[in-house]
Amino acid sequence: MDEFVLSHICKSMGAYGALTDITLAVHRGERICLLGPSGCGKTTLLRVAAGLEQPDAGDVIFQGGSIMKIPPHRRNFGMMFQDFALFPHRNIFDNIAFGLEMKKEKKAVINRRVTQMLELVNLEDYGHRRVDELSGGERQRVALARTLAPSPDLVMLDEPLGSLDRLLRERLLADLCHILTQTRVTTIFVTHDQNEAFAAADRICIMTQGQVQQIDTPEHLYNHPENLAVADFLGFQNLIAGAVDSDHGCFLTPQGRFVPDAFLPEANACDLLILPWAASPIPEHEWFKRTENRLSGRVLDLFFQGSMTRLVVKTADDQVFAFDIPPRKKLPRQGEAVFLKICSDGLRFLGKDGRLKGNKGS
Amino acid sequence: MDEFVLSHICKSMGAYGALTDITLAVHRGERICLLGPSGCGKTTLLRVAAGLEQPDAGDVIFQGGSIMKIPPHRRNFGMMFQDFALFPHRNIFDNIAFGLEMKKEKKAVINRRVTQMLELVNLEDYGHRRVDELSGGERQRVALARTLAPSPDLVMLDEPLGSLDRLLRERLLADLCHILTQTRVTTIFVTHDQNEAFAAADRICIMTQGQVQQIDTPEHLYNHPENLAVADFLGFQNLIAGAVDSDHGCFLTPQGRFVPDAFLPEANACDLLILPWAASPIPEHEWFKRTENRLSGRVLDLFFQGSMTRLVVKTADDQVFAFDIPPRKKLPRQGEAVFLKICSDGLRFLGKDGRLKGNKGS
Amino acid sequence: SKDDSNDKAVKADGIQEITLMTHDSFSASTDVIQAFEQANHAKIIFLKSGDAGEALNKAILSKNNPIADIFYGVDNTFLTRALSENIFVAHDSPLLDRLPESLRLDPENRLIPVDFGDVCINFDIAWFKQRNLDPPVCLEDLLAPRFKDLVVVENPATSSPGLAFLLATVARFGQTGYLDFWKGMKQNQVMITSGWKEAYWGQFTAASKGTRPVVVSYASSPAAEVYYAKNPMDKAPTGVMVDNGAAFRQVEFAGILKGTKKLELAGKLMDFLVSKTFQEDIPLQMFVFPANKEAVLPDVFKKHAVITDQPARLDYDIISKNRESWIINWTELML
Amino acid sequence: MESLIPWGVALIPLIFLGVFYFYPLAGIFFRSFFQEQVFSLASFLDLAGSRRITGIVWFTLWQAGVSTLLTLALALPCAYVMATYRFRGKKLIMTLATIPFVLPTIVVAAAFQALLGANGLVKGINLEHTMGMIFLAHAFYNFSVVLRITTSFWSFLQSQMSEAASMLGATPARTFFSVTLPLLRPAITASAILVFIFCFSSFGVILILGGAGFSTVEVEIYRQAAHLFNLPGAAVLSLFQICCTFAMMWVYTLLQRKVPTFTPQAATLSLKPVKTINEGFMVAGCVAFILLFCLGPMAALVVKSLVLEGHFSLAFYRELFHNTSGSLFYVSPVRAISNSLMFGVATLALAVVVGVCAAFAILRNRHRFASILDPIFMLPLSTSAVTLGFGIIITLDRPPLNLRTSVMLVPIAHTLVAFPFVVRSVLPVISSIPQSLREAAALLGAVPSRVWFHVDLPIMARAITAGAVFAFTMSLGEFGATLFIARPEMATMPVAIYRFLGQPGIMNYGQAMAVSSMLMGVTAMGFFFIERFRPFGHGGF
Ligand SMILES: Nc1ncnc2c1ncn2[C@@H]1O[C@H](COP(=O)(O)OP(=O)(O)OP(=O)(O)O)[C@@H](O)[C@H]1O
Ligand SMILES: Nc1ncnc2c1ncn2[C@@H]1O[C@H](COP(=O)(O)OP(=O)(O)OP(=O)(O)O)[C@@H](O)[C@H]1O
Ligand SMILES: [Mg+2]
Ligand SMILES: [Mg+2]
Repeated sequence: MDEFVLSHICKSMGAYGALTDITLAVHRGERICLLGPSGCGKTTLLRVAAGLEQPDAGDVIFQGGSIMKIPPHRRNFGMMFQDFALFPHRNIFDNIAFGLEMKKEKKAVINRRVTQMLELVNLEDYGHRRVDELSGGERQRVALARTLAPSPDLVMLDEPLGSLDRLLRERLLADLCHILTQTRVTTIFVTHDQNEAFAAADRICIMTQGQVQQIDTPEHLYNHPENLAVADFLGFQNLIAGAVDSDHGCFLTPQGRFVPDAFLPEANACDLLILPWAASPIPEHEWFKRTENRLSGRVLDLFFQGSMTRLVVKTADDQVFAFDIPPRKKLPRQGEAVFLKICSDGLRFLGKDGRLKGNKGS
Repeated sequence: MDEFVLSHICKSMGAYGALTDITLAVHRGERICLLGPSGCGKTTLLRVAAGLEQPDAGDVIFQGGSIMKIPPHRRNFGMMFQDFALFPHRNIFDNIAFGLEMKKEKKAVINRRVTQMLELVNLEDYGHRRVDELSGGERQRVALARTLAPSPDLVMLDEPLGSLDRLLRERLLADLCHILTQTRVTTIFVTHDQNEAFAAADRICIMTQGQVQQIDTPEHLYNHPENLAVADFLGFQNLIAGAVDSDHGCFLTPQGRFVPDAFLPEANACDLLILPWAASPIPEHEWFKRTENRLSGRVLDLFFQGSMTRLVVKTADDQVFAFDIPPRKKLPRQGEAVFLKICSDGLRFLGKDGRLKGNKGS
Repeated sequence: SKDDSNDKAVKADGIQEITLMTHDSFSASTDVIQAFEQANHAKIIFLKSGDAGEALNKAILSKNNPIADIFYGVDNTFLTRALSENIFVAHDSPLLDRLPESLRLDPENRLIPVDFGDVCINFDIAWFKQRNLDPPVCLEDLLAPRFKDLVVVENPATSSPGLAFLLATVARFGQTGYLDFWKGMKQNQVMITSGWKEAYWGQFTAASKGTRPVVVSYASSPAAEVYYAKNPMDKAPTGVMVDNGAAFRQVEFAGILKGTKKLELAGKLMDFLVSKTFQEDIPLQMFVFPANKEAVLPDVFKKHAVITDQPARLDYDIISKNRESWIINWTELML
Repeated sequence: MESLIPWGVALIPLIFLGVFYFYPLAGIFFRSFFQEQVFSLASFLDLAGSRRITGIVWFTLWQAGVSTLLTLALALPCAYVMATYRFRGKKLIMTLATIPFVLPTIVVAAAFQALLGANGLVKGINLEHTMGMIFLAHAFYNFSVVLRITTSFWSFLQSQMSEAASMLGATPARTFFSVTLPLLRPAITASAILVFIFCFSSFGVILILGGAGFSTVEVEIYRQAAHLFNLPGAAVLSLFQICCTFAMMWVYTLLQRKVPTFTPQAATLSLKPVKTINEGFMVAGCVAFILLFCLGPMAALVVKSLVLEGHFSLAFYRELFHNTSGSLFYVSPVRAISNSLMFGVATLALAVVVGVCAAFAILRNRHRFASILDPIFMLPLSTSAVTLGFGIIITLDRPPLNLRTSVMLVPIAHTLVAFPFVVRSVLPVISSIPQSLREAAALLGAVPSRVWFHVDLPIMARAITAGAVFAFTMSLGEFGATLFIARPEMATMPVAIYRFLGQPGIMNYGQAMAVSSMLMGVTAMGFFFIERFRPFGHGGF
């Protein structure tokens, strides 16, 4: 059964944005991630869930009953705020202890738990410090610890790892996932970092402009974005206009023929999306041997990104494509010609209805 | 010539950390990125550079002359604060206009420039809004615009894109690089995101605990981390103890023999680091054919990360390795056996002096 | 005087400025002052400097560099103090003989009496009539049980009518006996306020919602009640108890401040202050009696204000010697 | 921090205080202790040792303490409502709550007597000449000090902090006590210290409402100086008073060293509309309380000014325009109002400049001299007016600073008492402004003075307004200095009230009430303009 349901939530935010008819069901123990562009309403949605904002319409249901009438402090939900909202008049220890104090825990219990939380976030010796003696990342960790300390029934994290360095983020993310999995606590977290969402979420909810676009598992989402908005948000920009050639089971574009793995696009498909990992450079002669699923152009830009390099290619007819290439491949320099083969797995077709179709499923 | 030099800076930070003997020279028009774990002193170093803090020792030199005596407001440096420090009493437009007003620019000039900056950060219609009416990411963009608006001589950005979603970050990063390159303004920026650093920086300065560990170009840094601290920070955890077998030109470990590409480790090398991109899964039978540069174990964890998957492997003797695998490779499930070939390119050796040596260079 | 206003002592058109320093309660008619100014080609600058005590203090403190030429408002309780500071110059006014001997307390005429007022018990006539009771006629009456809870007096430590009334009781009962009187008053639940305004406007039944029909005020208060009534009235709503030494006479003096540069004009102004013109203006402006015997009282004073011929008498030397200890004893007994 | 605040700002208040406060005081002390033969150590010891004086000192301290606590207890709940909810007529209510501040004590006494005296409206309660009356009157006067200063600070607090607390399971009450209250502490202590010092040096309320039985140090100083001519005695007591204030402020600043900073929020955003019934009750209760407590006594005055012999009448107001006795010292109501306003505006301007500069001086020297500067700036508030007045007589007596009879002395004297209010309203706000805002401005090229002008000033605009309102009010209501200053033609409204009350007669009383009502009206209008006129304000600040 669904542990927590946001049902048909509408909410206008200030004079500007609005959440429109958002429905989101979270299973018990599940980790769901809200992913979406800045300003799309993620924080607002969390605030509605927490009871800090009353929705204009819709219902909030927890364990089968509406909790709209229950004030935030009796919901036993935890929330980590985007700007942390640490109490400036309390030191780190007392900040983390706050929730436990509110539960009237014993001193010893509080001490133990806070110490444990401080260890978790790698701030063992920081208990006595004042909030303004911390660096940005340290504050974030304290906020995280404070949220988790009172073992809430539902945890909401607004960009929990936003300003941490990668190493710490990975460590914390792993630890966080570990704790969350162990306690099987239901979690909604907000992030702007796809990788984080992919790594930590059971399901991802993509939001744009106050609307839910797709809720899906990370892999399915990545491989089968439902519509252009999602693809766009995931950074998939390699879109080619073209037409289906049903007779030959292929898709004709100015860049040449593309043949999908198994799935044949319907006749009304009119755009082709190439996923960013689908390309790999091949030698020129090999390229000329291929008749389909190939692209060539000049290297416009190369962004080295550690475990991969982002290759930006400009074709002869001035279309720009971006692909992620594993680092071991030999890559041409900026300005040089590049020849790519496209993996048939990585082709998606956009229907007239604005929906994307891949080879399998969806 | 070096445009901007921080020379032997020492500075104690509050009661806790300290910058020790930091030297950093930035060329004209160069973009340098400070990368380091949370709390290592990046913000503090920027503050010293900006003149907001006086170093305990050392000198700050700009265009050949010491600027230690020049107060911050006459340095014409721009700085974007980690917590944005937007003026709560001014609306967005007036926030961005502030620096121009201070320069006594004409109304028309200010209008034009602010509009241009608002466009740059994708907030065209936000000029009249109040700061508290913005989402976290929107604030960050305003802060960025405000910093760049008065065309400073040196730009310092403290986590400029920290809480933005990936799409916007990429766009902004590209735009930012574009602007910075165009104006050839010298830039120091702080980030916790390796990818961002790799993508935007001409050189990266890795800091840990108030000390500079390595200053290098992104690629060189990634491929040739100078010491363990750097490797650690970059997330390279695949370390195997072993011994050099100079006779056979290889390195013997409990996991088998490893033969580097060209470079033969000195006799005193005692640890082997395998870079995370160096592994790729191969069929079992192929694996058995190999005698060197191979690893096998069980899949402990798989983190899907979009353009790659992080594979965590536990070998028979309980050592844990993590590798980044491009998405097209067929990967075993969690718990299944996995067979990997290791690319000889991705091997680094740790000397007794704590320094890492790779195949080429360094 | 070196003050600004006085530095430009003679203005272009030959008008001389002369400064008169006094206390808050001072008042005079415009035409009376103008008469003097025109006659003498002068302009009088008035400086009001707080209550009588503050004003005198100010004059004393600035004696090295006087603020004014003439000081008006030393009363007989402060007389010794004022004289011992030696801040006044003698002025033998030709009008001295018009002033009764009994008021001329400074034989050297450094301070000349200008007006006097009797501090005495006032009572609410209507209140006593309604209840068919007799108002008090002498101080001893106030000790009777029927005056329990009916009297309000001012604290002599903070109020000048309060001090005057205390002096009246000292005069009446002697330096030892007055405390017995006050003991009786205390038993009779006398109410003590810090000043005249609180007593009169806050507690006195004839003037406020208060509960006390008997108050320490001035013998001229009934005249003021009539004068400041909305509609003309025949009989004052309040009565006074002045006979049998129940009233203490406060005499106010004026003098020329030492160091004045305009001695001659100052002399003229002094003479003017005791002249018939000014003296006849005094009653309706300040509700005290003129010192000049020739001054004719206005009708409302003739009808409603009483001048007793048997005020309480205390030598001002004795007053200045004992004032403090009387007050302290009183305070210890009553508060 | 220090480097971002120009040095010069500290000089303005220091020079002002030096010339108009310390120099005269030093003069009077010097004169008292060294030139008068009366003085000897013995007389000093006499005074200090006397049981009466120790009694007075003790009384002074504890009545001030209790009055302060009572004021806080009454004002804080109202401040909560004012800072949290948005409702119609709020501005008006705030204004009404501040008006009592201008009323002369004698007038308030009459009003209180009418309500709580023996024949008062509230039957069965007779607080006349009791401690209860003193406490109530102090609370009545100082209610708005706490209300305004805390409300203006409170609306800066980000609601996020309390939201975080409630997410952690804190009930609204706990949220208030463990989060809001500690964050509010700077403002609460700032206003409490003002109220305490005010009650500590209370004069009129004690004398008039307390009756003759009570005496504070201030009353004793007045008695010694003005009636007993014991200047050394008065000087010793004044010195004692000054030392007390200094010591108190010193401890206070030490405690205030570590003020938490947070990014201020535009005030309008934190205001909630009234939604639930409970909230409705709360707002209604608060409004009703303020109306009853502040407006009740004042309404009584207005009624008295309009009723003659049981009928409605404007006679008293009409009479104001006649100089019945042809007195030279008659001041028409128009004149009195314009004099009052002139002094009020001059005081406001002076006090804001001096007060804001003083606040910056304290901030700039936070780590070094703040514990000295801050107390110094508060001293004038508790220094006996008589002592200072006499000091001015003997020191500022020569050109170019011949102030003994100058009209300028009035706004200067008013400013001495008013600017501490500006300091106390402004200081909590500027010290909570995050330093990074100033740094950001500096890096954008703003020289320190411009940082000050473009960042600090606008953010404090609301607090400055609160301070300005007090300065203005203080000046309108004050009459001691105006009386002391001699120039009868410069009479203000309170002076006129005083004059009317100086003589018996129904018309006098009625006119006094009429002027009192006008005083309240003028004050209210003044507030209206001050609140409108926010030269630095942007948006919700
Ligand atoms: N107090 C407010 N008044 C008016 N508009 C607001 C207010 N708070 C937020 N908004 C607007 O509501 C929209 C959604 O805000 P929200 O904070 O939910 O975004 P978000 O998805 O959390 O973004 P981010 O990732 O940048 O934090 C934004 O367009 C923002 O400008
Ligand atoms: N005001 C302060 N008082 C005491 N210690 C401080 C203060 N500010 C920072 N520190 C400490 O100095 C160290 C470095 O801080 P700094 O802000 O430079 O870190 P940073 O590298 O910017 O970290 P982050 O990436 O988390 O922002 C930290 O250990 C921090 O705890
Ligand atoms: Mg947000
Ligand atoms: Mg930092």
